[in-house]
Amino acid sequence: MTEEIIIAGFGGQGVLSMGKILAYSGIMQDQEVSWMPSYGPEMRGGTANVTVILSDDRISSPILNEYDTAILLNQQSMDKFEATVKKGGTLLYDPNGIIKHPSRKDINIYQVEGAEEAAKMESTKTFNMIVLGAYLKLKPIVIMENVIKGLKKSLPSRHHHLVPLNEKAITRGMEVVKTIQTV
Amino acid sequence: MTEEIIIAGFGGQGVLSMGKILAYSGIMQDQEVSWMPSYGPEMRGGTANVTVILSDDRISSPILNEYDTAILLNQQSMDKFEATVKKGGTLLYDPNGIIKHPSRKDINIYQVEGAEEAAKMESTKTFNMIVLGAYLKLKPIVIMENVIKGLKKSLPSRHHHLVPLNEKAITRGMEVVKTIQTV
Amino acid sequence: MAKELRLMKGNEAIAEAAIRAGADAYFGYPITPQSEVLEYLMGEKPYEKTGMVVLQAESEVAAINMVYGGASCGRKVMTSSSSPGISLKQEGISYMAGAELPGLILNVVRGGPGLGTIQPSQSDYNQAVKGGGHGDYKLVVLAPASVQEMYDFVEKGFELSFKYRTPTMILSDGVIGQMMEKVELSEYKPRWTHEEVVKMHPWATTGKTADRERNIITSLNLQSDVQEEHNLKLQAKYKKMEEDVMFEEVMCDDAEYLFVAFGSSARICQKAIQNAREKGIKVGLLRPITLSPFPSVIIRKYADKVKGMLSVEMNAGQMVHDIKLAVEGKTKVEYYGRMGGIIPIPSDIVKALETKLIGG
Amino acid sequence: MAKELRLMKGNEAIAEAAIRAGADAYFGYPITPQSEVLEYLMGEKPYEKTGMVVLQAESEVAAINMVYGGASCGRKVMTSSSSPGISLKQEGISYMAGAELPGLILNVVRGGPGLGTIQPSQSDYNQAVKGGGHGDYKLVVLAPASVQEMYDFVEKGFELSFKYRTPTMILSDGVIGQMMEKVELSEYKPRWTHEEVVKMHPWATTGKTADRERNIITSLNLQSDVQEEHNLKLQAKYKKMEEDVMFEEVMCDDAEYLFVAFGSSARICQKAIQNAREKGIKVGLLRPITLSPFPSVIIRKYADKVKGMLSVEMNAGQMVHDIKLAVEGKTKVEYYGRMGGIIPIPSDIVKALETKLIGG
Amino acid sequence: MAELTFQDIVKEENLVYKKTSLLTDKALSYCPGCGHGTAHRILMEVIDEMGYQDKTVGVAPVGCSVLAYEFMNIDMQQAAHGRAPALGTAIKRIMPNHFVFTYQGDGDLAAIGTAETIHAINRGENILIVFINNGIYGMTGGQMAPTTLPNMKASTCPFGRDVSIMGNPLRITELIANLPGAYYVTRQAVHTPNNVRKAKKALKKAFEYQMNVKKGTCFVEIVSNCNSGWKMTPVQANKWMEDNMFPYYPLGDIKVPE
Amino acid sequence: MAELTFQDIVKEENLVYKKTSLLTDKALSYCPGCGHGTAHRILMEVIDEMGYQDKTVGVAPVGCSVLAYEFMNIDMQQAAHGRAPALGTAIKRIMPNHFVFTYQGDGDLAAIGTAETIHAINRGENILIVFINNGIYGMTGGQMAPTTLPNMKASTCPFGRDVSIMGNPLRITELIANLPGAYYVTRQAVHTPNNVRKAKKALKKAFEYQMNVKKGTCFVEIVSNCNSGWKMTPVQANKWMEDNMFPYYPLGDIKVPE
Amino acid sequence: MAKVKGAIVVDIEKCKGCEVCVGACPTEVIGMAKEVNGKGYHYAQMANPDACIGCANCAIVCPDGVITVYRAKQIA
Amino acid sequence: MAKVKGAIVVDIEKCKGCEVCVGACPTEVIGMAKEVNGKGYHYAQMANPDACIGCANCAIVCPDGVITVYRAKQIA
Ligand SMILES: Cc1ncc(C[n+]2csc(CCOP(=O)(O)OP(=O)(O)O)c2C)c(N)n1
Ligand SMILES: Cc1ncc(C[n+]2csc(CCOP(=O)(O)OP(=O)(O)O)c2C)c(N)n1
Ligand code: SF4
Ligand code: SF4
Ligand code: SF4
Ligand code: SF4
Ligand code: SF4
Ligand code: SF4
Ligand SMILES: [Mg+2]
Ligand SMILES: [Mg+2]
Repeated sequence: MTEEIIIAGFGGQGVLSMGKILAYSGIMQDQEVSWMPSYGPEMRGGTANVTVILSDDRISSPILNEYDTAILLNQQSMDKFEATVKKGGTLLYDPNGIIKHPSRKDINIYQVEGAEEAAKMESTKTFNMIVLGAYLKLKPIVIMENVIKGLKKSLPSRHHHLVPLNEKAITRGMEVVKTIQTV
Repeated sequence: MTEEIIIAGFGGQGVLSMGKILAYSGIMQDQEVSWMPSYGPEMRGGTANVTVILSDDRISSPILNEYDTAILLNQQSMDKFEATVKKGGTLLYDPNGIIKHPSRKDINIYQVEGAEEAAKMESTKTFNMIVLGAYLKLKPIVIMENVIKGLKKSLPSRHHHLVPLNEKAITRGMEVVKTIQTV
Repeated sequence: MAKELRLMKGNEAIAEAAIRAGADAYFGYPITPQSEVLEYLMGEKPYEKTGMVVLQAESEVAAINMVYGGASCGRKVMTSSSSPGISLKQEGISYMAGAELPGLILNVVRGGPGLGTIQPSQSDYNQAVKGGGHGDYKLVVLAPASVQEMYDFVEKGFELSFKYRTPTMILSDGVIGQMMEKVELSEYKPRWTHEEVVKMHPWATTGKTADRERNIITSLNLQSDVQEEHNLKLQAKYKKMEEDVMFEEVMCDDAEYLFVAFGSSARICQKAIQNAREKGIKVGLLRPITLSPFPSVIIRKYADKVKGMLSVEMNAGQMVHDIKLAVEGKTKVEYYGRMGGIIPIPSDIVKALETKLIGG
Repeated sequence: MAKELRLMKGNEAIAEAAIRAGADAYFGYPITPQSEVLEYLMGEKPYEKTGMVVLQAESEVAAINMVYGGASCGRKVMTSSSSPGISLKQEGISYMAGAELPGLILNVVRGGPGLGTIQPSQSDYNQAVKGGGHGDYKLVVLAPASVQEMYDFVEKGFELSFKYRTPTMILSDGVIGQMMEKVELSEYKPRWTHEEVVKMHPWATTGKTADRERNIITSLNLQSDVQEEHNLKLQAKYKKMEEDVMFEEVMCDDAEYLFVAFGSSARICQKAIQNAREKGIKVGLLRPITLSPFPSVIIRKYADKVKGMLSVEMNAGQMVHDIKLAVEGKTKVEYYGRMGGIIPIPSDIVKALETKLIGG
Repeated sequence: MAELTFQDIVKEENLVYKKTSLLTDKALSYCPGCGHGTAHRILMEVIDEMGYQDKTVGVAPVGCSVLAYEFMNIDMQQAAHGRAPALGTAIKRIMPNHFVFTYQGDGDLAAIGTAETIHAINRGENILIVFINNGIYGMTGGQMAPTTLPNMKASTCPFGRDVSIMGNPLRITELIANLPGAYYVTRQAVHTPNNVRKAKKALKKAFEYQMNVKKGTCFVEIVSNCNSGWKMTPVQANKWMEDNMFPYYPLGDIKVPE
Repeated sequence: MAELTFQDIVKEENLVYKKTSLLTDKALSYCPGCGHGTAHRILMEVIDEMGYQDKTVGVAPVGCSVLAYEFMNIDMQQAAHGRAPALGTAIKRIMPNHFVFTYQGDGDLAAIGTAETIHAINRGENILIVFINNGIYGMTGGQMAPTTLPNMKASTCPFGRDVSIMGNPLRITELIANLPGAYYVTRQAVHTPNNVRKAKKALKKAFEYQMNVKKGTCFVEIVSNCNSGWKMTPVQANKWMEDNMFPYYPLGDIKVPE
Repeated sequence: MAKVKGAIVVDIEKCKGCEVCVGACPTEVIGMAKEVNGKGYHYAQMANPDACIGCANCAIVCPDGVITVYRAKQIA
Repeated sequence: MAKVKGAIVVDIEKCKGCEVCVGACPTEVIGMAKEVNGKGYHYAQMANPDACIGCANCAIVCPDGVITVYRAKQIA
């Protein structure tokens, strides 16, 4: 199994930590993982993205040109990464703030109302966990138990009391993910 | 013709400028010349030496291990350079301050009382010209006319009034040079 | 005992490894893409735990000279920077080599020349390997290709640098510095005590005691013959360093062609090997792990076996010359590379192999 | 008109040549064995005559960045230093190469590494030729072998550096910097007027006028594709530089062996040729005058003719690798050298030729 | 008479304030609310008003304002980190009738560039140094600068600047004011209209001193926010700046010509 | 009783003054009459008297005193030009109970090393900086230093320092005294017995502050002659120093602990 | 007496929503839009246009220089 | 009353003849030798030994540290 993912959005959306939790979850089930962020001033104020790979085998390049899955959380990311999804691959996005929705016909497309659901949960910080839940519903590459372990690993222990809330958010994400198109 | 000379002594004795005048004289009669000083802190307070080469042909290395002529003006220089005179070559020295006189048997040895004569001329500055005169007596590789030209070239014009004095000193040197041994 | 696994950035791995290796001091100045080294260390406050000194210097020049000062005390001292900052350290590095000091220098290379780009590159190969500073000297240069190697090479780097009393450089790049992978952490090694240092490194300036002559750390020799002797001693040492050459062979057994690549490029070549072998091209990878000493002997050996070698680099072609020197004309050596922070694509690498060597 | 002859030190010749070549500015910091450059200029006060700026900078780092600033205005600007100081300039040199700036840098090499010795050496060959700074770049590197060439290469150096918009380095050493020889002086060339500069160097920051876009001098390209394009453009330029390769052949016609040597070493090889020929050994000298671009083509040509080449260097063997790369295994290439400020002796060079190539 | 409508007011002849043409149309790369933009603008306004675009050469640093040349519509050079005053020295000496300024951050000017700053000013180079002090390394992601306040957090002092280990914040402006080569030294801010007006006046003075008086270096510090580095909203950051930066770096003239 | 003869007096028990054993037997490489020698001696005397040879690490600069390690019988490091304070910083932080000093000339400390000097002191590194100000670059043959006086001749200002081109002499000692990290700052001389005694006292104080008080950097400037560079005899040079250097660099304490 | 009336034009696409202008306005003219621009920022707009006196304070502090100010005399 | 009497020993070979000691001596004890040492320097010596009070001023200022000072009480 190898899953190659790009997660992209605004700086504040928790894109990087979402990738980190995913990667940690992979470690928890003995997979090889890599996590490669965009870095430098290009991040400033603007977009952030991270490439995450989980694999049963040694990972060669941590930087990719095309992905099994793209998780896109703003318009700029949509513009930049829609085209990079492999044929037959998966695109998951939050429609909030999206003007130009994805138009490719050869990929699976899903939506998750992450921002909206986070507002409902009265914690904008849960946004990325809701999106993660949606993703894991589509691609159960790591089991929930390991996600929780990964979450604990990537959170400093003083934040461990937030784990149940995050778990709830993940579950919520799994529930609300919507299929737009499958191929 | 190629003449390879080392001139060595204390810093203040005018060793470098004597070499320079010699080199300039060579230029005046269309020879190739090179002038290579010791440099850096090794000069500080201590000794100074310069290698001068005059030649009808292109000069290859400006740094030498043995010389046609050594002009040695203090004990340290004597200790260091006596051995570097080519077999059959020439060693000219000022006996003032010399404790260990040269002992080689295979070279020509001459003395010039430069310091003493300079004192007599009431100008310590003429010291190096007296020595130069002695040398030119032994090795008339450049003619007097060109030495004067060389002198003028190497002195800033505000010092040109000193040329006659220097000329006198050179002449004096030619007169007082003493043969110690010839081979 | 269960091994401790952690997901870390390459830069963080370096920092954590330093603490655990019992490093005595780190001195650095921020620059992308390696500022996390200092940031991580400052977050960990090792000065309160192991006593390791961590200091943000006023510049890269100050930092390398702090390393010089600390290394002279026989301690494990390190710095890190990226390309422009490493250029500024060249005088200091040359001094360290001249004074025969150990020490660890991490270069997380970005694209040059000049301010260039902050994106990953391997264009400081020559600088690291041929000596960017003045004079005849060599560093030990390690080229990690994973976060785990970033971690491991800290201890290895210190070890070699003390063994040969010459600075070790870890030549990494923005990919390996910024990416996270899982890292198996080692046990904490205690820092050397002052007494241990005095015993192990009798050359170090630890304070002149009655039982020994004073120790002097200098690279100055005003007399040429003494300096030449010193130079010859250094050269002999660099020759001896070849014992510690390190490289990795991937699918080389049946290979008709060889990729030669280090660091990030080597990882991408692994994918390129898969692609190529699917196409029926028997290609392997020779990955120099030590760029200095360079694995010339093994490359020379393969020169008799393979039909050609492709040096894959993220620069304009630098290591390719060392490969050519190694093969002594016995096989064809070509170069393929990308520049400016662009990572070569596996398919393009295979294409280059086909056009430059197989078709060519 | 009678030619003007003067007995000058190599360092003085550089300074005089700068004034006469119409240089606009010199920025430098004292260091043995080249301080005479700044001293001579200060004595001549060209700022009162030609308007040339002469300034003692606070450091070598400041000096090279002053050169960057002045060169960016389209002017003929230069600096000089010796090995440790040149190491400090590496970041600035890489910036200049990256920003495609002209400029002249004199390195009067002394023995390294570190503080080393102030005596002459050629151990900065790699640094000059392979790029001591970060990133992929090349300088024009001229290696004078006489005081006259020190003089001549100032104008030549500026010419090439403006032609290719890359810095030129004059790689000299303590022998050539400190020795006096006769120099034939050239006529005074007036400095360019501001209007001439504006016309000749439309890229220069001379003040944005209404008739053109603003000019920007930078080496930064945050986008990788743009930076790669820039890198490719630089590489193409360096390739083109090969047109201007310079070398000298001495008694090569009938040579069975070749000395390859530059600068001071080349002069000593001339004496070694005499010695060898007296012994009946037919040896010639190929003297690279431009070390970058390196005269690979002519060396390759001789590789088919001679039985072997001996690279004679005042270092641990640096240029020898470029000779090896050039000959492509077609003839034997050996190295002989001295270090630490020691000048090779002609007889030892001949002996090395005999044992390493003829006997060997 | 009827109330003026929006359309009535927004007419060329009623124009009161418009971005100067000496700023390019490119969107600034700075974070929202960052003072760099304002500082850029008033500097360009001064040059515009003096009519000296064709006589100006600016030097951009390494720091967030490294791309200043993308925004300032004048000839510019990008200097190596900390070396802008060396470039400025050469430019001015070679073209003494040009207006030359450097634009530098606190990391650039007061850390790595300390020697170049002090010596250029000590030589009395007749240039303008614009010094943006935001107490942090903005560009590289918020590391401690020489000017970071005691106990202030930054990514390389995540528990706050510990002066016992990291030293006290460096008041480089007061320091260089001691040098005879410093002709006019002032500290300003650009977060309120009033401060912007004062800062602009200071820049104008510096301009006049350089072009007409020619007696030494003018040094205009602008205490500015780095809301990203400080991890605040721009409005919070400006408030924090008033409460914390200004007491340590008090605004006003530090050295004025006699 | 008979007059004491020479032999009577020259006996071990009558010994009043003898070179400290913390100076090696190697003849100093300095020019006749150069103050470096005296400065070396009193520094070593202090360390000797405090009994701290085994706890001392010194840093030699690049300059005439580059070979200080040949003469001082203690563990020493030779620093790259100007960087001694960086070395000192590392040594002291790694071995905080050792006595650490740097010994630097004016070119080393106030030109190329400006940034290292200022930042080490600003951090309050608990080291001693001994600063030999002879107004010139001695080692390299008498070039202008940052401290060269107005109109004073040097090989790179053969017509005298023209302050309009070369800037004013830098009073780096007064400058760094402004830094909070500077704990004790004083300017001394060593050309007369009285001055030597005072300078030695200053060094002793610095030693005690470092080892016992630990509150910041001690900085002892010694205004010294460079008779070779100044082209005078040693005696003339000392006189010239009193007449010309001291007015510009007045002797005495500049900053003393409260 | 002539009353002055002002108006501002915000370059919406370049506004970064920093809100610095809001506090700078003496007459509380400016508010932030509910909508975001292409870059995702809530941009500044005249929430209370009648109060604008065209003092240019907002424009003067706008870091991105995206405000243009106009002023006309209202002949009362 | 006990009168003090001093004497100095100059390490002749290491003396550089700088004459700094000469002016430092309160009792004008020191003069320069006519002879030079191995390095060519006229070295310092007690020209007027009786005047020496062993104050060590000369030794304290000697840059080369080549003077050793002794002092004994002359029991009058
Ligand atoms: C030689 C070198 N060292 C370090 C860097 C990395 N670097 C880029 S910007 C910067 C600091 C900028 O901070 P400051 O000058 O305060 O400007 P700001 O971004 O805060 O405006 C650093 C350290 C570099 N580019 N070059
Ligand atoms: C990087 C570098 N630049 C320049 C030099 C040359 N250099 C040696 S000593 C010196 C100046 C010394 O002057 P100072 O510090 O005043 O000491 P002094 O000799 O006067 O005691 C210089 C410039 C060097 N060795 N290294
Ligand atoms: S990081 Fe700070 S200084 Fe840089 S643009 Fe953002 S707010 Fe401004
Ligand atoms: S050159 Fe000057 S500083 Fe150096 S030893 Fe001689 S007198 Fe002293
Ligand atoms: S100050 Fe400018 S950028 Fe900020 S919100 Fe107002 S108009 Fe927009
Ligand atoms: S011009 Fe003045 S009144 Fe109008 S919106 Fe701007 S600040 Fe407010
Ligand atoms: S001071 Fe010392 S070196 Fe100088 S003359 Fe006197 S004894 Fe000799
Ligand atoms: S000890 Fe005192 S009295 Fe005696 S020679 Fe020395 S200075 Fe003069
Ligand atoms: Mg800043
Ligand atoms: Mg000095």
